[in-house]
Amino acid sequence: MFKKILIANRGEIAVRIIRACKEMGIETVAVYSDVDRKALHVQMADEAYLLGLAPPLESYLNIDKIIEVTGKSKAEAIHPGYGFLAENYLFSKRCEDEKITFIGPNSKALRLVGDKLESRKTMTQVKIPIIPGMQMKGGNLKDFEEQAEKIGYPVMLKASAGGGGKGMRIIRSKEDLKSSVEAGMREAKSAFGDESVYLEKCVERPRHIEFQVLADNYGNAVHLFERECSIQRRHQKIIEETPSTALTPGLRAEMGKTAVKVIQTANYNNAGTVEFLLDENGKYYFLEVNARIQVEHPITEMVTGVDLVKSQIKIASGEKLPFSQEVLSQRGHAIECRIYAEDPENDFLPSFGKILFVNEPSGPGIRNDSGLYSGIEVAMHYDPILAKLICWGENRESARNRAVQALSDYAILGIKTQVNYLKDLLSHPEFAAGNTRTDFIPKNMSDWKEKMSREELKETALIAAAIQSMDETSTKGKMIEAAGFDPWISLGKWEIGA
Amino acid sequence: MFKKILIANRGEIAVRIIRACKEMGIETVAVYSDVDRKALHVQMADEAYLLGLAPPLESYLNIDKIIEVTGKSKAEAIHPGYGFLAENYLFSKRCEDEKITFIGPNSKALRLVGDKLESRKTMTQVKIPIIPGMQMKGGNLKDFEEQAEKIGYPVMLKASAGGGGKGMRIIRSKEDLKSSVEAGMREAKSAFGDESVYLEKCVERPRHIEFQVLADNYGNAVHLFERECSIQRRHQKIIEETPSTALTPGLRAEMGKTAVKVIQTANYNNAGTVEFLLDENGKYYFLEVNARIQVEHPITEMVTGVDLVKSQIKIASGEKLPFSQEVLSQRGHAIECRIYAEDPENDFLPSFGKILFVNEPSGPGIRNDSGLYSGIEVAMHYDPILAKLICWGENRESARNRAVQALSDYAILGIKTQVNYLKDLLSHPEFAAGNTRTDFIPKNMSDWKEKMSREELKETALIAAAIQSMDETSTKGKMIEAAGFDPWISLGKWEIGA
Amino acid sequence: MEFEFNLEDKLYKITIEKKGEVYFVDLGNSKKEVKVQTISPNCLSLSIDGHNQTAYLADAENKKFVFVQGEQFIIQEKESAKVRKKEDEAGLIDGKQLVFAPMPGRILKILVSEGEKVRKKQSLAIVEAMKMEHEIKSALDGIVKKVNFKENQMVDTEEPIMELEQEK
Amino acid sequence: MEFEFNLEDKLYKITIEKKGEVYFVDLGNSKKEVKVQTISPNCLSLSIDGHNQTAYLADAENKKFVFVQGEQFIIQEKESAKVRKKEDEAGLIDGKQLVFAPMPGRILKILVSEGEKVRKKQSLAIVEAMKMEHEIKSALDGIVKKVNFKENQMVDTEEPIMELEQEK
Repeated sequence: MFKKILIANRGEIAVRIIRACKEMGIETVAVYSDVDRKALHVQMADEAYLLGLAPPLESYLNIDKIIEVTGKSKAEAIHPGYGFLAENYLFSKRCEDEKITFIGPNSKALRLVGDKLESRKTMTQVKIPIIPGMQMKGGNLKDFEEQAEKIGYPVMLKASAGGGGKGMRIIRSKEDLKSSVEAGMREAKSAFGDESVYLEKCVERPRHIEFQVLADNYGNAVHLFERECSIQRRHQKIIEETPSTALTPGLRAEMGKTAVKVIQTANYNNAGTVEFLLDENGKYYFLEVNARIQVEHPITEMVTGVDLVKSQIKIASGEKLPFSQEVLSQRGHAIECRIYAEDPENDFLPSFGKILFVNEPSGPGIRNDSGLYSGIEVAMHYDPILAKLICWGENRESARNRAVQALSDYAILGIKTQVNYLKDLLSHPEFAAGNTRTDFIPKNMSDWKEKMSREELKETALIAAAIQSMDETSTKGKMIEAAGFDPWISLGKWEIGA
Repeated sequence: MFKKILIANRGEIAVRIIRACKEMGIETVAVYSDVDRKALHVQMADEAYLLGLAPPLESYLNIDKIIEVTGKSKAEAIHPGYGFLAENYLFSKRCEDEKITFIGPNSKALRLVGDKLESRKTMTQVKIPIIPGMQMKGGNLKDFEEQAEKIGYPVMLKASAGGGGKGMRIIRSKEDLKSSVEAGMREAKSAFGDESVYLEKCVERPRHIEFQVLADNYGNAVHLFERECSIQRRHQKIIEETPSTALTPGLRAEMGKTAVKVIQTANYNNAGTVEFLLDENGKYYFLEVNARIQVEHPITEMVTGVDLVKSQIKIASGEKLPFSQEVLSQRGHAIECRIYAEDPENDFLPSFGKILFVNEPSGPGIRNDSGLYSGIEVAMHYDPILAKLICWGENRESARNRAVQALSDYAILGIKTQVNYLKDLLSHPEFAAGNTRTDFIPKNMSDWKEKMSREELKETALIAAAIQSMDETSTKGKMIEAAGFDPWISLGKWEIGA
Repeated sequence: MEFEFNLEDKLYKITIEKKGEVYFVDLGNSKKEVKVQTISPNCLSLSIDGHNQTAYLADAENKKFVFVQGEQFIIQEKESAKVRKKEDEAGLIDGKQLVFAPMPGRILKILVSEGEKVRKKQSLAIVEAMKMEHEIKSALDGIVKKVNFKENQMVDTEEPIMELEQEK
Repeated sequence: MEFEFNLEDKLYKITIEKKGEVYFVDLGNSKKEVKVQTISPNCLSLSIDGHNQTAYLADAENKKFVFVQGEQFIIQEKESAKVRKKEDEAGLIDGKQLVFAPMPGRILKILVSEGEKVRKKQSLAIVEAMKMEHEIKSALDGIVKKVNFKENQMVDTEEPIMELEQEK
């Protein structure tokens, strides 16, 4: 097993990986950009190194610098987390050349599955069902226009190199094509350092179903069942759950087998996710392989009892899979809510700045993966994800109710978040009924504004504010920004004549 | 299902019960003594009523007052938690008379199992193995002396009415008998309002193994496997785990069957625990039934996936058991550490006062049941239990390592706790090897003092203190007690001339 | 004691009197009896007419952030409540349109230059924050009167990126 | 800057110099280079010779509570470090023995009275805290000179419950 691992990431996932390492007795090395000096992952690691300025290309995407720091810190392996360099085969290749273990798939498999177009080709050869669309990346605009016509609008624009909705857009008419393609390419470039994009037939009202897979370095592979990620805003997942309300045991088994076949066809190792679209007729299409630990991995951990990050590390260190498919099972139901620094009342525009105070929910069946603390600054340079609230329950209903309660306790003061939006979404009768398709949000939440209950909560808020102001004026001194959490100001009673 | 439940308890268990109710859509009523005005359970409940002064007899043991408040608040049921009135059959009888649902066993069963002596008789009749000892409570001292001689020293003194080590003592010689019996009676009186005690043969070097049982109101009963609670200080459990390293599948099944038989023999309903002693030869003896939700219930919840508190409420409301024995199974391993306000460096004397700051651990597989927050006062009138740290892992080793890590993050400043003692205990090779018997602590921890690592931690502490003092003097004002957490002092920068 | 708070562009008058433990709060349309436990400077445990509520609070400049049951409210004292110059339905201020960034960020592209004619829905600029791009489109047919920023400059939501004039 | 701290009855001299971001700390027996991020008034993130450590701190009167990796340390500034009158091996102070409560609590029983002879190991009083009873036994054969408390009174660990005198 490794003695020391470098985590080439930030935020909640870096924190989660560091925790796993500590429990395994592995030393950890954190890296950070200058705006992340006070980030939680930096505090928690045994060592931490500054990479550079905030822009990703100068820090978390800076391969040379990261390799240099790995050498300096004598780390034997690198865990890339998700996003940033996680699915960059050039980086994993570089690690291989430098004799550093990349905790993820081998660079050949990574290159194949990372190239959405290549993998589409390969998979058709072994009869994996795929969505009709371009077999190669688009060149000039004319090229895209022709292809779009051929496939027929609406079409889906996708980044060949990446996932997570980056660069992704539905294009409904020729007029939108130019700006969409250009913006998509820019987003793809800044997110993955590769601007290639392509078009696919847009499957209407699908469910997004993905299967978690683990494969060791000896050809053994198992799936850990599905995650349904149909609740998306602008192709960005915001709520995930498992099991899916749409799968019968039969369909689950069949899709699971297909997922394992995809992985083995690609000679893929370590943890991966095979994404499918499930259409209204129960027909499923292979979409792509996400060659990384995913944001939503905790819901799988909670229902299967398998620690995916520890499994990644063990597999990377050469261990065999400790279990076979038969012993794996799902218990209960888990739901993840992604908490973003966004303003749901203002078209979900990103919100950043200082978090004055945080109260994170806790209790039985509640897991909260976050990198937050009172006083932390949310930087504008990175993904707006702040935390992940994962709730487990004996069944879907109890998990859902638990999540609603937990969100009610999730206070993040100072910036805007979509906590109350998530709360209303989970409480929506259509969600409660399990009618979750990728059009859920346009269909059920487009007219969203705060519930009626709000009026009464408003009153409570006003009362609280007034009473606190009253008490403040009756004691000396006035509350200041980030009461009690501004590091540069010591707290104190103002003694007269002191 | 109930619309409103009153929780006749305090601290972490009251908080845990309130959480369960909220998730079930049930309104909650808290009760509190005057020193608990700011307790977490009071904040979390929908309504809260003052019972009286701090001494239990005037508040949490005050039956009339609690019944009165139940009526006033229109609560339909009372959850007694553990301790206080939980196993007082007079209280449950009173509830029955007042047409209030007591969330626990019926008063007849409660009376039987609550009377350790009666239940010993009953169980012998159905051939449940019991420990040789008195068949009736002791009267005068002479009586005890004779019985002790007859059983043969060492003998175990036990409160007939209670559990949790209250009133319990090993008596090794005639000399100690008088003071032990007297103290035991006083403790029993103040803990359970009943001073009867009795003597039993003291089984040497046993393991303490208990089985969790659920029984509905229709005669259906299942067990949820064992908990091993052998790690005890002065008969007080401090670390519990499940599964036990001592049980073979065969023995587990046999003891489980016996546990269910005990419950059915007593016509017992709702949640209960059947305690056994397992001696060095693998022979087991029935000890007693704990007729309440137990402190250590979370470890069972984590390995079985069953929410015991919600099950209690459902059973009390008349629902049938939703599962049969066959579908229940254990997954992974869970360990609970009880965090007490005690000073391990000073003979574990209780420590109380204001908690200046708390940092509670969190992360995958970590559950922390507590009623703590920064600034809370720990009162001397109640049990010194502050919190329960429960860690789940894929196996015993990963649960143990997780617990050690979590304890390292469990900062409770201002009072003494045994966090570092627990950490060392979990790290002890004998514990790691699973050699856990009730003599573990005298045998392995009696010479406990902080590890060698301490010197280096001392340095870190001194450096931190010095640097903070330096920064304080360089900013105006001085830190005051409970920096940032004394409610009566507002935080502020001292503005010159303000 | 009296307070005037601004919450979501509405003004609220609140009068409080404290008698012993109890705060008597008059919200105009309703009166409440409130008991309070101050748990920390950021947490009040309120009992409003006997019903418990926990509120989390934090202060910034002249704002109070208050969180109750999953929802955050931003409350300002009256005098400090800021108002932006009134716009008409078309979003015009005396025939001119000020183009603001939807959120603070970096200006990725300025797609028009001063004097240029623009059509409604034409892209004017692209602002980036948190790796997401936001295209700013023209709400009218008109002329670019003034461009206040260059590409790669940072912009907030208070300063207009450019000014358009409606075609006569 | 220099500090004198008292930790577990040991005195520590600590000298700190701050140059830019770095604190140079001299502990007498060892020198350290320390970088610090102040996360909150109760949390410092330290990098000591490149190795990260998180310390939680809180102040009370003249004490600092510091928590590092599962262990709490109570640090006092020298001048404020309190010393109780020196006892000899037998725990006697000029032939007298002061009997202290082991912890603050309520005196349940006083089992002896002034002038009474007591034997070594004889129970003198019972103190209760948190529902646990603690019997206080005599450490010597002697005579009860003075009893300072009555039953049911509260007692702390600073005031002696009674005074014993050793038998001549």
